[in-house]
Amino acid sequence: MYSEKVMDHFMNPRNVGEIEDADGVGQVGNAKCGDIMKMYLKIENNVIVDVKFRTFGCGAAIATSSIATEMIKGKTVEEALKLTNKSVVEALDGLPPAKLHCSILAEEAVVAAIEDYKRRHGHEIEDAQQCPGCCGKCGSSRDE
Amino acid sequence: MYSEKVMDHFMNPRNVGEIEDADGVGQVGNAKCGDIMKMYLKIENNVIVDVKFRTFGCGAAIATSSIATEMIKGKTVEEALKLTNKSVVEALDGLPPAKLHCSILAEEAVVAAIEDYKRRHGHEIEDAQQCPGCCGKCGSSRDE
Amino acid sequence: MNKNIIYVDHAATTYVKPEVFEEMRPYFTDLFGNPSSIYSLGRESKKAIENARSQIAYCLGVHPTEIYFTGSGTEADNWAIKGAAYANRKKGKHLITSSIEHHAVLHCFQFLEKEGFEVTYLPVNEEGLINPDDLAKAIRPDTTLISIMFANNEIGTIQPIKELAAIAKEKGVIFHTDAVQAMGNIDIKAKDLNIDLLSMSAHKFYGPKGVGALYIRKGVRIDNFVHGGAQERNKRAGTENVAGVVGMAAALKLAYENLEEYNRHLRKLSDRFINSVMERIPYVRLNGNREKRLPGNVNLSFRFVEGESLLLMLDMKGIQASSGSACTSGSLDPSHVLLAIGLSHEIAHGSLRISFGERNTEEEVDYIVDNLVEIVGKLRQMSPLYEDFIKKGGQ
Amino acid sequence: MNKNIIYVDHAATTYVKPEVFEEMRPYFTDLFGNPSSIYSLGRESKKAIENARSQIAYCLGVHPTEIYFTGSGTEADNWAIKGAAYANRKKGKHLITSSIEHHAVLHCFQFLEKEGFEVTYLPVNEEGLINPDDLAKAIRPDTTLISIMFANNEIGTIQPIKELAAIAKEKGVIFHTDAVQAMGNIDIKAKDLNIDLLSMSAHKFYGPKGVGALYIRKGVRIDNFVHGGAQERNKRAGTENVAGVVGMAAALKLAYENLEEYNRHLRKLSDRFINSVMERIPYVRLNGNREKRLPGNVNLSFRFVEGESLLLMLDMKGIQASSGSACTSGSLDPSHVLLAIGLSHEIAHGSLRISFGERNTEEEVDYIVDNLVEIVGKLRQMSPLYEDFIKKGGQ
Ligand SMILES: Cc1ncc(COP(=O)(O)O)c(C=O)c1O
Ligand SMILES: Cc1ncc(COP(=O)(O)O)c(C=O)c1O
Repeated sequence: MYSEKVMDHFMNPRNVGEIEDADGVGQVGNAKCGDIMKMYLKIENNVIVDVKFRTFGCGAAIATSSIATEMIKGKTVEEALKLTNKSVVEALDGLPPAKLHCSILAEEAVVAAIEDYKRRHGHEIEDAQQCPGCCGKCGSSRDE
Repeated sequence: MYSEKVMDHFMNPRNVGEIEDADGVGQVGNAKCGDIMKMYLKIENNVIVDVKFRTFGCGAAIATSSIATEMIKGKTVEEALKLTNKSVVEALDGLPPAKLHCSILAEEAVVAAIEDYKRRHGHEIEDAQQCPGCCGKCGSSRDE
Repeated sequence: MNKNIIYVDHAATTYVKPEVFEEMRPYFTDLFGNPSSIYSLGRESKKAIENARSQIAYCLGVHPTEIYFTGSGTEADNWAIKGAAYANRKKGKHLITSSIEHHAVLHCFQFLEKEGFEVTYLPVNEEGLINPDDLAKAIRPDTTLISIMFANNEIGTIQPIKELAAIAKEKGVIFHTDAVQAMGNIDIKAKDLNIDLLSMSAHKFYGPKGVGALYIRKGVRIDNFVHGGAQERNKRAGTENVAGVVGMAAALKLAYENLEEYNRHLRKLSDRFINSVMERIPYVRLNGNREKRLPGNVNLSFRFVEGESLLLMLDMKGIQASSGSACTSGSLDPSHVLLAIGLSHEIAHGSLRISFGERNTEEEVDYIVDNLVEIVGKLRQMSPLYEDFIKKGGQ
Repeated sequence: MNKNIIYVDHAATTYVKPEVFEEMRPYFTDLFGNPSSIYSLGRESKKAIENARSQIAYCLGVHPTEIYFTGSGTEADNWAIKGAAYANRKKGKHLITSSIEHHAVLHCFQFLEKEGFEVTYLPVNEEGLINPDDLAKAIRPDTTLISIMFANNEIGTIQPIKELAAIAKEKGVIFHTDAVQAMGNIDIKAKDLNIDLLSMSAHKFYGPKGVGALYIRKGVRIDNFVHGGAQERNKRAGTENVAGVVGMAAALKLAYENLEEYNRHLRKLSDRFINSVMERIPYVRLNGNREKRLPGNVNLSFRFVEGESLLLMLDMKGIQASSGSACTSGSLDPSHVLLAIGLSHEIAHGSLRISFGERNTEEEVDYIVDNLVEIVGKLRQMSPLYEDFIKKGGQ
């Protein structure tokens, strides 16, 4: 079901935890949908010098969080904002169709954390897309 | 499907053929239904001294014809008329439900041949039940 | 040979080929996971099913996502016909089929008639062939589905499916074909033939019983038939018969690999059989078309003889054949197919279907013919119809 | 043990027991006749099927002519529900079921709602039990069918079927029970319990996948579901899955013979497991009723943890379990059963179902618990919900 890359990031997630004096914190998703990602950023001179996450969710959710943190660490804020769900999926060697929403969530978590950072630092923020709750589109039923 | 008795009478039918100078000949059933029984009787002093049959039909039809001829040979006409489909079935150690109509046909063939004998010899005949053609009740469809 | 069994009823069902069985075997006791389960054992079952799907799709020349597994050929037929009829009932309630379909198709249409649909049953000619013009004429603006079998199970006649499907396509009507008898005998490429829906059943091509498949061309509107779990991409519920599906794919793969050789083998046997019977037994008729027929199928009508007794006597000689269709036990209605091609009831009752398979030999053919000569002779001697015929001077 | 697989998902599916497989085996390659054929090979298949039917009927305490084979438990459910609803639609169009049925049942009712039927979904209490009074109150003059599962597949809760069926009988309403999970675990005597229709599926009691059965009490009005050939006394068309049916009967016979011992074994494992988890892991909830449950079923909710990641980590340790129901792949909707017993979405997402089987051991139980302790700990450390909980002082 999952690629080796996904399983590696799931079993050995990078950057788990929190940053006590974070410059930006973002949380997306909700427990109803079964996915919550929380991302902590430490930003110095517009560069993301540290990033941690906590995720409640499936294997793909944990793996996408983990790889997203790796992908934005050391990047400028602008570069981090360019992270797309597509690049997250590619970096993981693919995700099952039903799990693609997780990569979107990862992208959104990064955006949310950066927005928080900007808000705290007086920047203006554009409207961001966020998962508005369970639309039911991303998966279907459970059976055996 | 069929008892050993049925198979024996089917594979080695007794009294097959015709009697050239028969005293009574009866034919029942029709080709549409897939069963025709024709019975020839030689009757002397009210006793059935010889009987032959020809049958177009399934294994049960041939076996019931065969055993019916055995059961009435040597009997008086009155005794032969008492032959019931039930006794035919019993003598064959049973028939599958879908094949029970064959035993009725055998009973009817005997009756028809005796009626023919009576008619030729000026007896009066009562109304006899005869298979009026394919009622569709006796079997169902073919599938694989 | 004599006391051994000579099986010549491959149209009724086939054995599972040993190599097919070997592929199925691990999925009973060892690789038994539920394909819906996410752990390794489940994923292995899932992979087995998806491989099977790809294999079958490849044979049919379609995309794997267009193949759906079912519990039988009959279920595939039910799904295709009822599913398409209901899904498109707003568009119209007129359906078209033929008069020589298998009961798995015919009884669905009869059911739909009771539910308010209107059905046209196309006639066939004396060889069992449908005239494409008849189809074209039968199509109305409210026609939503046409279902015509690829090859007939009793008389083996192969329909001009390409032409028929082309007519359906032109008129924008969904075209289903019951290919249960054709699969494994004919190289069917469903996409090229413009077929929208196609049913198959594994046990007709040396796979296991109780597993079938429906090809649903992408974009065809069809309702679900078996509701429940999300299996088969939410279209056919029920825990998958993993071993069965694996067996079906393995069997079909083998069939496609050996199609030409298999056809040659069967054709040789049938030709030998037909020629020999025709030469040695009078008052026999070959039903169906001599050329456009399944290579292993021979359907003969022996006048003055009834089919079941013929079968039983053959059985006593170890020869296992069929009279038109497998279940004649208890049947007094002669085959609707034989009546549709114009046989009288009497003659239809005397029909015999021999369907050869890969293991049959020419010696077996000769053995069958020898016995047929004897048995038909014996039954005719016993037949009041033959008596009449001879007394009337044999016309 | 460590790197071996520990299979604890017997509610999803079971392996075929080797002795069951041995009984099935001849029917693939050797005794392959079509049961509808009249020659010896066909009659042997027929006999095998009828023996299987008698065996199953004997277990259920019913007459063999009341057992009909299907291609799955799902098909049996579809047939029972749609068949009874349609056959009695002149009498009324109101149906009753529960809110915790398997999708094989629920989706049939949802389909029927679209077709103009009205359905009452009975609630359950926090242990998943239906209140018989609720059923009595829900019955109306136009109610024609009640369908209540015998035992739940997720939380294992066993319903008071005897009471429920008695109410149905008193009101003259047909009573169906989906006994797919119960068969092989509970000694069900359908006649004594006044059950009219009962579904089962072989692969839940160590039989093969792709074969099920429906018990139809004599006299119950029910339409056909799969139309076609005259198999199953004209009620369920399609060439019979002979090997599958033989396997189902063999498996059920074994199950009934060992019912008590099997129950004792499973109960011992579940008790050990539940007690040990409760002792060692905080914030855990046992779902379902502690006593009225399938003996091998354990359903736990671990707060702050999501089910799929839990399963995957267990899988990496060789432990194959389920989260509520087998197919969580791609599912974002938490189980409707867990929601129906009042769990919040969040907690429902963190559920784990362990279902023990005959080969599981106490050592395995201990191994699973050890790993659960570790994995739940790890996932909680990763969970923002747990972070919140701790920051808020752990209330
Ligand atoms: C033409 C045709 N269609 C459908 C079927 C039904 O297939 P099954 O009995 O495997 O369901 C058969 C054979 O049984 C058949 O020959
Ligand atoms: C309670 C219940 N009903 C019905 C089914 C459906 O059975 P199958 O998938 O074998 O068709 C299952 C399991 O899958 C079940 O657990």
